[in-house]
Amino acid sequence: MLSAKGNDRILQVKEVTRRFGGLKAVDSVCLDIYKKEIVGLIGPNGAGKTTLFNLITGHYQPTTGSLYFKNEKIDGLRPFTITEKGIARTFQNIRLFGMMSVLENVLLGMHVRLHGGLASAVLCLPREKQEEQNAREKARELLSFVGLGNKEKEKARNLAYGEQRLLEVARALAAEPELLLLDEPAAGMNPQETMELMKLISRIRDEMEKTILLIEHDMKVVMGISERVAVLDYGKKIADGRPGEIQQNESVIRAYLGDSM
Amino acid sequence: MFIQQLVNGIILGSIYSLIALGYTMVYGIIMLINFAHGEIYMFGAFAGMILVVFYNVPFFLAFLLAMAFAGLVGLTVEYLAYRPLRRSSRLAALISAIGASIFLQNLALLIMGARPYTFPSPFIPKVYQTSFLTISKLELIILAISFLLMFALTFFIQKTKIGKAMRAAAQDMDTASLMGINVNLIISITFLVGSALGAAAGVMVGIYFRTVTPMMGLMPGLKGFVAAVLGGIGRIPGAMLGGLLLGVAEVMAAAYISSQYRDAAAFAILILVLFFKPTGLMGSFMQEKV
Amino acid sequence: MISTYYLQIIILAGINIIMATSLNLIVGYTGQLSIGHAAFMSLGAYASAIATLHLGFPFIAALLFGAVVAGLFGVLVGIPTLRLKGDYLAIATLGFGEIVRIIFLNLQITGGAVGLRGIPKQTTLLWVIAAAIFTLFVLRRILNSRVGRALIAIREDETAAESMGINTMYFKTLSFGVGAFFAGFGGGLFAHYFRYIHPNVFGFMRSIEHLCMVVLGGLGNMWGAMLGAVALTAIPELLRAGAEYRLLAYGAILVLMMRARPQGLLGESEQTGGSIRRKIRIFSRGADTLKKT
Amino acid sequence: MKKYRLTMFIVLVLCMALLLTSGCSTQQAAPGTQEPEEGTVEETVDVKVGTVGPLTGGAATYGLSVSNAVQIALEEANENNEIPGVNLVQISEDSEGDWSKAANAFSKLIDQDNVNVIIGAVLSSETAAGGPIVMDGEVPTISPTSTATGLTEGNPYLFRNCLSDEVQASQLAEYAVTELGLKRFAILYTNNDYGVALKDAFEATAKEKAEVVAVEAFMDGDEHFRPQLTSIQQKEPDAVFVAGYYTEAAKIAQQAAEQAMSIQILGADGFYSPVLVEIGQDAIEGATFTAGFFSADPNPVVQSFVARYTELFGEEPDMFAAQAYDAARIVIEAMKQNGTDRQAIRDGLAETKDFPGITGLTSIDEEGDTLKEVLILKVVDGAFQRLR
Repeated sequence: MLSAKGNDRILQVKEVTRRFGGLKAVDSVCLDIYKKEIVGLIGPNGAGKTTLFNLITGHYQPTTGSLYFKNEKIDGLRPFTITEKGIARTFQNIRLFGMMSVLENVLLGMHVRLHGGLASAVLCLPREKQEEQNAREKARELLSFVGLGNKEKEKARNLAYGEQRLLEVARALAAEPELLLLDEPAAGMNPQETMELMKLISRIRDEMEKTILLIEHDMKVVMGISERVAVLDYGKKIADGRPGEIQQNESVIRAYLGDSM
Repeated sequence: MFIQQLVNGIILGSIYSLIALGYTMVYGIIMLINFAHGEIYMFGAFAGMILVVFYNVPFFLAFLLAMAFAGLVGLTVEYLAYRPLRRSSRLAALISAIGASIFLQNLALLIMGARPYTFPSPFIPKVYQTSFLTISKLELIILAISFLLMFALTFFIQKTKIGKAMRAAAQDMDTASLMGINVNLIISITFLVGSALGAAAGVMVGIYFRTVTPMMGLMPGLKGFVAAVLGGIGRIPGAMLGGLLLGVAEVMAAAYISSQYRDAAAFAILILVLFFKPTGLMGSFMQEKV
Repeated sequence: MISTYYLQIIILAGINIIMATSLNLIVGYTGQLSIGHAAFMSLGAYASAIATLHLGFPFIAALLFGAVVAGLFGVLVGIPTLRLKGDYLAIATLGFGEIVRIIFLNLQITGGAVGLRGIPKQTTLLWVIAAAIFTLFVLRRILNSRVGRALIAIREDETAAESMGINTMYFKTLSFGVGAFFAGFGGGLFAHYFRYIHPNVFGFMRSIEHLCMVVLGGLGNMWGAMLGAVALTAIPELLRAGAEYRLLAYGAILVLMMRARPQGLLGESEQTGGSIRRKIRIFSRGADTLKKT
Repeated sequence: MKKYRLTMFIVLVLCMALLLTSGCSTQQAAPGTQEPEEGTVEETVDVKVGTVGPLTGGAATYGLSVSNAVQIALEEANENNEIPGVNLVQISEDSEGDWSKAANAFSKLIDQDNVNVIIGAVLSSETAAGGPIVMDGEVPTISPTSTATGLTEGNPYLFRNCLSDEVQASQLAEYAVTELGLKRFAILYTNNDYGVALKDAFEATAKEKAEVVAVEAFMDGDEHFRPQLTSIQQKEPDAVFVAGYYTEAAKIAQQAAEQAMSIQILGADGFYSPVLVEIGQDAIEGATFTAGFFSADPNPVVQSFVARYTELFGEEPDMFAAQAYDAARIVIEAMKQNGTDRQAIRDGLAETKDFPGITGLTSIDEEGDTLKEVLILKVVDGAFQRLR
């Protein structure tokens, strides 16, 4: 049982601490994520959720502790290597390539799965052409998957806000990750859009067989789709369990309502 | 000889520092490399020279008037060439600054001609000599004025209301304007003060090297800019340190490496410093926000 | 029959098109501010001239040799300096350019302060046109490929690009190397047109001139860079009629053109992009606070 | 598509503008030629004389001297109707001190303006870039100031009228050792072709007869020489040979005084300008240098040139102006002897022998180089005095 679980474990965050000056933004956090799970990561503002994301994706390096992806140590690697290994993410403050078209954004997401280099580009090798064509087809499929099928030629910056969030998801999926990190995917969306997003996230897991870790403030979303929820407060993990358990957890309630009680 | 060369470097460096301050103040507020700063320095030197030589104005009065004049030139340049581009890309403003620099240089050439003008030293020549160091009265005065101006500027920025507003605007222009700071006024004052400091450097270089020419701003302008970057552009103590360091580095390179490679060595030091401190000596370490 | 003078201006415009478009790859598309393009031009000019004079290379081989030398230096310089951002990179490349110029001024093989004379005249209009088309073709191919997408992504958002799995250092260095390669290529044509080279025209003012061409034409637009190159080659010559007011007018024209079209002649306005992004940031911040309370 | 059309449109407009404006080139008739002399009924033919040099940029002061002096020479020739039926017109082109721009200027003068002869360029690099162009265009060209070694070799259309760096530096070194009794020399040279050639020649001669204890360099346009001077002072030389131009020489003298370094200053023809004394003041007193020209020369030609130059431009002529004046005079002489078409002027220039110029008797050798006598001058009481 244990060994089976060990094999299933896709991400292991082991005693990770990250300091900024005197502040411990993330304080000896342990977190395991298993294949095909949807895990919610919640906590008040400034709890260290995004910092934990940045540690997983290599944008920050842990001060102490280590990270394993499919039992391989990934701390110390640069973000682009980690993406190559199979972790993709979206950003809380949307970071699309605004001047580029929607399709190009998705193609960029595919960067690590394509091989065309300088020489093949300059020499117009047929292999390059073929690869590029396949990539475009796949990108279009992904765009229709997230519901942006008719927008491929538009500039990313001209999309509506909710659409930009969806494009970020499509772009992340294009990297063919095994683990997908979503940073507040529903932020700023209206209830209708949020509903659709929840469906989309479930489909990503069910149809594409991805594992998902998401940060979200909207409790409806988190509790609705997560199988497991981890709670951070002041950099520490204060709870980890099924949504129902978390909603009852006293320290979680205290963290959210503050010490003022 | 080492101490002598060190002092040579510090004097040269103090002039670079004054020029660098003009760059760094403007950069700190509007993130613009004010390429025309070298020309404003030249205008200041001309103003000082003309007042002293042709109108017999006492030196210190001429010095102040030259600073005021260059301040006004700086304001005009800002108004005509930079303000319309404030909301545009930074490179557009940079090209506009280059255009302004070429314009001012050739304006001076047309008005004053190409032949160098003599700027006589207003002080009675006197040289102080010890066994290891020779320094002239003129050099001591230049050092004193440079450091005095740098301290005055530090006081102005740190303690006065306008200085505080300048720092606030440098931090975040939008917030500063929400707090009721007149950002346009602050930018104008920054150009005024920065240009005046440039003019002070120009006048001092004029009397130190005895000449004023329309082209005199080109190399010192570049060096001042390099000094500002070396110290961490946008940081006032950085500009002072960067200027001194550049001056000393240049002199030491000429003295101990090869005078043929004087400037090359100075630039090599710059690149080396940036390699280890990518935002300059006193530049704040920027943690990328993700 | 076209006069030699016009021919000369057209050839210079062609060489400047190569310089400007290759710099556009670095500045306009990859977003890395370089003020050292003239240094790569001088490396190509000297390397190809020496290849012709001392190694007996045929013209095309000498040109490629110059370009490869410049490209290699581009990579060598890029590795340490491309870690720097914005103006720090600009000043480091400027410093590199000055170092190269001073070294050429003091070397024996480059003729030092006397310059290098007696280079055979091999650059013709046809060569320049072919070279410019070749440059544009290669740059276009690169920009329309996976590599080009990665470069533009780096310009747009370096952090996000890294998250896409783009090795930003590698691609920045690649862009720098390719840009330097073509600058060296242009330098070789330059040397074999004038039959004489001296380090003083490869100073930082020349690099700035290249930058002006790119920005004036419109950053990240190849047509723009070409137009900028032609304009800034022609304007000083047109202004010869203005005698001593020539450079005064040139400076004023630069300021006025930027005031009239800050995004460059053919550039796209970036105004809307900025404001949307700002709105989003405010909006998401607002959303946060709403939920917290 | 729209963008493409816009591009083509702008390119077209620019090309049109280029074609239009180049039609009306800048021909400024030398003043004094506007009104033909009374009584002359015969038609005069315009003969165009081009000048190339830096009129803007850091070297503008040298280029302007040259352009001004040529203007005087042409005016005088027109006034005196020296070449019957010919009106000389000067076309002055700017090089910005950039040799590639100088090359453009040469091409423009040859192809657009159709000049018969070019006086220029000023800087050696400019003349080196122009050399092949004038050879292709078969336009005789005489540079008044470009001293770089071998510049005119193998180019039948390129001449010059200036002192040879080798000759003057070695003569000076010899004079310094034998007449002035100096033994330990330091050299401070500007790192351009002029400075390097002087340094090499001086060092070679001085080493044979005495000692060279220090050699330091500086860049064109430098203003700060303290580190070099401090290094030189350490070596305790008797004299420092400054291979550079007057502005730098004056500043070097000033800064040497600033560090209480009293030393004999030696120099070459680049010293010759009233500016040397203006800026150098007391510090430059006693400096000894070679020259080709001397404004206190009682020769009436010299006196009338100095008077006219001072009257027109408000300053005394420097070495550049004097040599340019002579170059223009040599060109006029060649026209008088041989005729005014390009080939005739070229042949005339090549035959120049013992031309009595304001910079001394001048002959042009088979390589197009000049042979002249070298004067040695000294600064005494703020004025130049002839030693030899």
